[in-house]
Amino acid sequence: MKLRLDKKDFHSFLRGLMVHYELFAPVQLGEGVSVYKKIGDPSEVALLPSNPQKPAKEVFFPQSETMFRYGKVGVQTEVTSTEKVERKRILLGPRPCDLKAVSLLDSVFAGKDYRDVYYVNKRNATTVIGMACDQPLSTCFCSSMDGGPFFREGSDLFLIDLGEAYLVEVLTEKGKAIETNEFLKEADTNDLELAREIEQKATKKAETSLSLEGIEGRLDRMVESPFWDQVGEKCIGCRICTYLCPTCHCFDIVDEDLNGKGERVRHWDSCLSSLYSQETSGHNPRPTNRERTRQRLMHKFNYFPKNVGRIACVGCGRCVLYCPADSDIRETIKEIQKFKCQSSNAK
Amino acid sequence: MIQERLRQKAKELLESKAVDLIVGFGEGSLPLRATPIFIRNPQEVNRLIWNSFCGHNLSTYLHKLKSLKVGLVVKGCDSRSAVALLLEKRFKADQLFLIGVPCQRMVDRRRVKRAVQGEILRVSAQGDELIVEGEDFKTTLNRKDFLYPSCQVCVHRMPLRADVLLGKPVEEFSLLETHPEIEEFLGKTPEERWDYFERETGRCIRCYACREACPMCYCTECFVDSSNPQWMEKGLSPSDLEFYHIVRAYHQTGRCSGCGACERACPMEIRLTYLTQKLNEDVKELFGFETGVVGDAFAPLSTYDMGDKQEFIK
Amino acid sequence: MVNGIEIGWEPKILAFLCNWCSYAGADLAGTSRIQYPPNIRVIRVPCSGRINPLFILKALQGGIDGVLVSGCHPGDCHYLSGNYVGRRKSATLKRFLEYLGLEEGRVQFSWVSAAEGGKFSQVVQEVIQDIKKLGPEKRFVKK
Amino acid sequence: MNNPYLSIPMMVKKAYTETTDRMLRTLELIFQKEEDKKAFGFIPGQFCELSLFGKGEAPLGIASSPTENGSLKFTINRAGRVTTALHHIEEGEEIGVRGPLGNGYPINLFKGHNLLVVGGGFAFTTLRSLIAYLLEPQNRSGVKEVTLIYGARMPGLLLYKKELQEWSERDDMKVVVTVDVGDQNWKGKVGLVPNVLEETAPSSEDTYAVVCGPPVMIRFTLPKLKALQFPDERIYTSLERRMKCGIGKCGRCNIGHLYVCKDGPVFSLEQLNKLPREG
Repeated sequence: MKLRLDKKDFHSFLRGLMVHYELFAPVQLGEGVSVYKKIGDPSEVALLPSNPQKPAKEVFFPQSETMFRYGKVGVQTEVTSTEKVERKRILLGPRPCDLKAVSLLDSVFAGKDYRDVYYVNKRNATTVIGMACDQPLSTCFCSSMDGGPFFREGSDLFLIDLGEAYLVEVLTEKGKAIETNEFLKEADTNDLELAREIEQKATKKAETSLSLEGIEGRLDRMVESPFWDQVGEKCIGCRICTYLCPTCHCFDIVDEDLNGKGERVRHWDSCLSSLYSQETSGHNPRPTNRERTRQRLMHKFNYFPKNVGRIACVGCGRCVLYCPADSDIRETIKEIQKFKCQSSNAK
Repeated sequence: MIQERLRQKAKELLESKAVDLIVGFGEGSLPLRATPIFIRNPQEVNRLIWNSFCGHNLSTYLHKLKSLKVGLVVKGCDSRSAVALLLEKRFKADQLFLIGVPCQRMVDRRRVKRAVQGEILRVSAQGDELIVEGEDFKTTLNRKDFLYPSCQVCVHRMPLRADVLLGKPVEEFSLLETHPEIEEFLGKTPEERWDYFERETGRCIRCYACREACPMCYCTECFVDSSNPQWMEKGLSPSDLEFYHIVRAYHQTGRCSGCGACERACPMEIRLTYLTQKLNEDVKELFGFETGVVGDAFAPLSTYDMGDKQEFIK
Repeated sequence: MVNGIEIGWEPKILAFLCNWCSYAGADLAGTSRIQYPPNIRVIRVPCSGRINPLFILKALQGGIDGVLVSGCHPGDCHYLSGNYVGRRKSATLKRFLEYLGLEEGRVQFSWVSAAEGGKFSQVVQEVIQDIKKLGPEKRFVKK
Repeated sequence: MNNPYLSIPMMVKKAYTETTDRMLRTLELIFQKEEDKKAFGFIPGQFCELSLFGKGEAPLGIASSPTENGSLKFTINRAGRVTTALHHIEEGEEIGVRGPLGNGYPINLFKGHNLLVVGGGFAFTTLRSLIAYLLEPQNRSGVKEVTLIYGARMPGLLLYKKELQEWSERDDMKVVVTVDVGDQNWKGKVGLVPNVLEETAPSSEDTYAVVCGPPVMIRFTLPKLKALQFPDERIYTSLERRMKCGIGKCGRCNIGHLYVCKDGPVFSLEQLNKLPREG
C-alpha cells in the first residue's frame, strides 16, 4: 500500500499519532547535533538529511536505563521492575542502516538463550516509521554491508521525501494500524514515479566497493598479528565509535543508591575503555589498545558472524565521521582484506 | 616548504636512529582532516603532511610510548603540553625530540561545514583561502574566519621548546588583554551562565573523548571511574554530567595549554574551551603562570607564594 | 514563600574544619558557650590543604546548600604549608564555580585559629546568613 | 516474560570466616520461597550473581553440592565493593541471588572414568561442589577413582578444612593437600601444586582432569598434565572473567565468539586453544 502525506499536514499527522502512541524521533540539541528522544510536541521533530549522532538503538536500549527500583520494607527488600512499557510507541525517522542494526540487536537481546525483557518489551510496543536515505554521504558504506539507502527491512512504514510530501509505504501488519489516518491519501502515479527516481539516484550515489568477502576467515588467522599494534596505536581509547555505533551493545550494571533506597541501572559501556574488562584484582585480560581495538573489530567481523551469521556493521559511517583520531574503519577493513594476500603468499 | 623539511628531518632522525619513531600528521581519509601517524621506517616519511587541518595534540600519545625515543611533531600549544608533561615527570627529557612547527592556526572543520550546504568532498588551502567543493558547489572561504575557537585566542603560535624548528618564525600575537568569549560570558547573570553550562553539558554522552584527547589526562584511574570512593554515578543526569565537566576542566588548572583538543574530540560539539581558558586566565592573573611557557617553573597548584591573594577568605 | 524561598526553610551547611585550628576553634566556641545556629554539619579534616574539590562538589550535589572550608591562619599550619597550597586551590575553585554560574557565597573559606571561638561563631553566622539569602542550592543538586 | 535480571530473595543462615587472613568468608543461604527452592536446580561448576541492593552484584561459584538440599553455599574473596559488603553481611539478613548461571562441569562426560581434581587457593569453591556431589552415595559409583590435589599458600588459607580431613579418611578417594609454605603445626605436604602434581603422578589413563586455581598455578599445572599425557580434550578448567549480566549480553567476558558467563565458565583445554589468547 502506497500513500501520500503532504508536508503541511505532517505535524497534524504526528499529533494524531500521539493520541495513541508515544512518539520517538530525532530532536536537535544544537546546530548539527541531534539524538532520538521522546517527543512532547511535533514541532520538536527534526528530520535532518543525515543521521543523528546517536543511533536509533537508543530507543530500545537507552544509554542509561533503570531496571528496577528497590527499597527496604522491614528486613525485606522490595523490588519493583521497570520492564513494563505502558504505552504503544512509534519510532519515527530512523534510516535503513539504523534499522538493520536493530535487527542485529534483536538477535542479541531477543535471541534464543535469554530474552532481555527491557529491550524486547520496548521493541514489541514499537511501530517503526523508517525514513529513506535520499542523501547518502561519502562516508556511508551500507551498500557494502548488504543494506542500502532504501533498504526497507525493519520498517513498518517507510517514508520517502518527495519535496512537498512524503510517500508512505505500508510494509507490515503493524504499519497497517496507521494507514487509516485521515492525513494519508492515496499516492498518484507521479508520486510513485518521483519516488522511484529518488530511490534510483540515492542507490546509485550510495554504491560502494568495499569488499567483505572472507573477512571472517581472514580474521581467524590474524588474531596474533602485529597488525593490531598498528590499529591500536592510533586509538586514544575514547568510546565514541562504540557509543555511536548502532550495533554495539555492551553495557554495565550499577546500583545508584541513597539511604537503602535506589535503583539498579544499566549504562552503555565500551570494550575500548581500559576498565571495561579489568578485574577487581587489577588484572586486565585486555591490557592495551591493541587488544581492545582488536576486540571491537573482531566482534563485528568475526565473533558476531560466528554466532549469528551476520556481520555486526551496517556501514552507517558514524565511527568514520566522529573518530577524534580520524581512524577510518573502511581503511582498516581494506587492510585486513589485503592481509589475506600477504599471508597466503607467505604460505 | 615546511612539509618538505618535516619529511627530511624525520628521515634524518629515523636513519640516524636518533629516535625510534616519529609521531606526526598524515593525510586523513576525509576532507578537512589530518590523522595521527606513527612512522618507524625512514622510507615512509612521505606520509607526513603539514597543512591547516593538523589540529590533534599529538603529545597525548606520549604516555603510551614511554619506553621509546619519540620524535614528536608539535605546534605551539602541543609543545607547551609536552613541557608540562616533562614538568610532571611523565617521561625523561632525552626520550623526546620535539620537531617544532610554527603554527598558522588550524581550521575548524565544523565551522566550514556550517558555511556550506551539502557534503564537502574536496578542500584545498591556498594562502589565506580555503577552496571548498561538493557535488554541486564550489566556494572560496577566508581561512581566518574558520579557525578553531582555541586557535583564535592563541598567543603562542611558535613552539616554545623544540629540538628543531622548521619554517620561519611566525609573528606572535600580542597578549590579549582579555578573552572576548570569557568577557562576554561574564556579562551574563549567574543564572544564564549556569543554564548555558547545563545546556552544553546536557548533550554529553560520556564517551570521555575530551579526557582521552587531552595530553594532561593520564591518571590510571580517573575520578569518574573510581568505585571506591565513588564520586559520582555513571548515568546521564544533568548533575552528574556537570560534575564530570567541572572536575575534568578543573583538574587542568595550571596544566592546560589551551590546545582545544578536548573540544575538537567531542562528537556532540560541546563547548569546552571556554572553561579551560578561564582557568588559564585565572592562573595567569593570580599566580603569573602560563602552562609550558617556562619549563622549570612549578605547576601553580603544587606550590604557593606567601603573598598569594586571599581577600576571599574570611 | 519570600523571594522564592519557602518560609521556615533552613539551609544545610557543611563545614570542613582543619583538625589543628578551626576544629579546635569550634570546640572552644562550644566550651565557651558561644552560640551559633545548628545548620552546620562538621567534617574534621587533617588540614585545609586536604580539601579535594570533589568533596565540595559531592556535598553540593548531595543536597548541601553551602560549604565552608576553614583552616589555620597563614603561618600557623601544623604542616607548615598545607593551608598555603589549599589557598591556591580554594581561590581557583571559587572563581571557577562562580564563573560557571554557581552563586557567589555557596562555597566559602575562612581562617579560624584554635583561640578564635568567637570568630568561628561569627563566621558560621555569616555563612548561614549568606546562604539563607541565596535559598536552597538548586542548580547543581541531583534531583 | 521471565526477567533474567531479577534475583530471588535468600536469607543468610550461617556466615563464617574460612581463613586466617580473613579474606575468605562462607555464606550459607536458604531459600525464602518454596517455589524458588523447587525451581533452583544446578550442577557443580555453575555460578550465581549475588546481589546486595545499593552495592551491586558479584558473580560467585556455587560451593555447595546440588545434593545439599535447600541451601546454597558461597565462599567469598574480599576484593571489591560488593564482596567487601558481603563480608559484612550478618546472619538473618536478606540477599538477592540470580542463577544458576553458566554451564557447570560436564558430569555426564566424567561418568565411568577416573577423575583428577587439581585446585589452588580460593578457586576451590566449585571443585568442592563437584567432589561433594560425586561422593554422595547415589553418585559415587558414577565415576571410578577420584584423586584430589589441593594447595594453598599457607595452612591457614586452606578452605573447608574439616571436609578435607573427612575426605582424606575415606578409602574411595585419594587426597593430597599441600601448602607453599608450612608452619610449625603443619604436618602435611609442602610444595607448589604443579610440583606436587608431578610428584603424585596420577595416571592419565581413562582420566579426566579438572583444574581450578589462580592463573599462575594453571599456567604451570597445564604443562605437567601434558607431561602426564592428559589430552587437551580431557583437561577442564573454570575461567574467571569480569562479568556483569551473567547471560551473555553485556559483553565483557567475551573471548572469541564465546561468553564465559553463558558458554562457560567451564571449558576444556581443547576449546580454549581455539580461542584468541587473552590472558
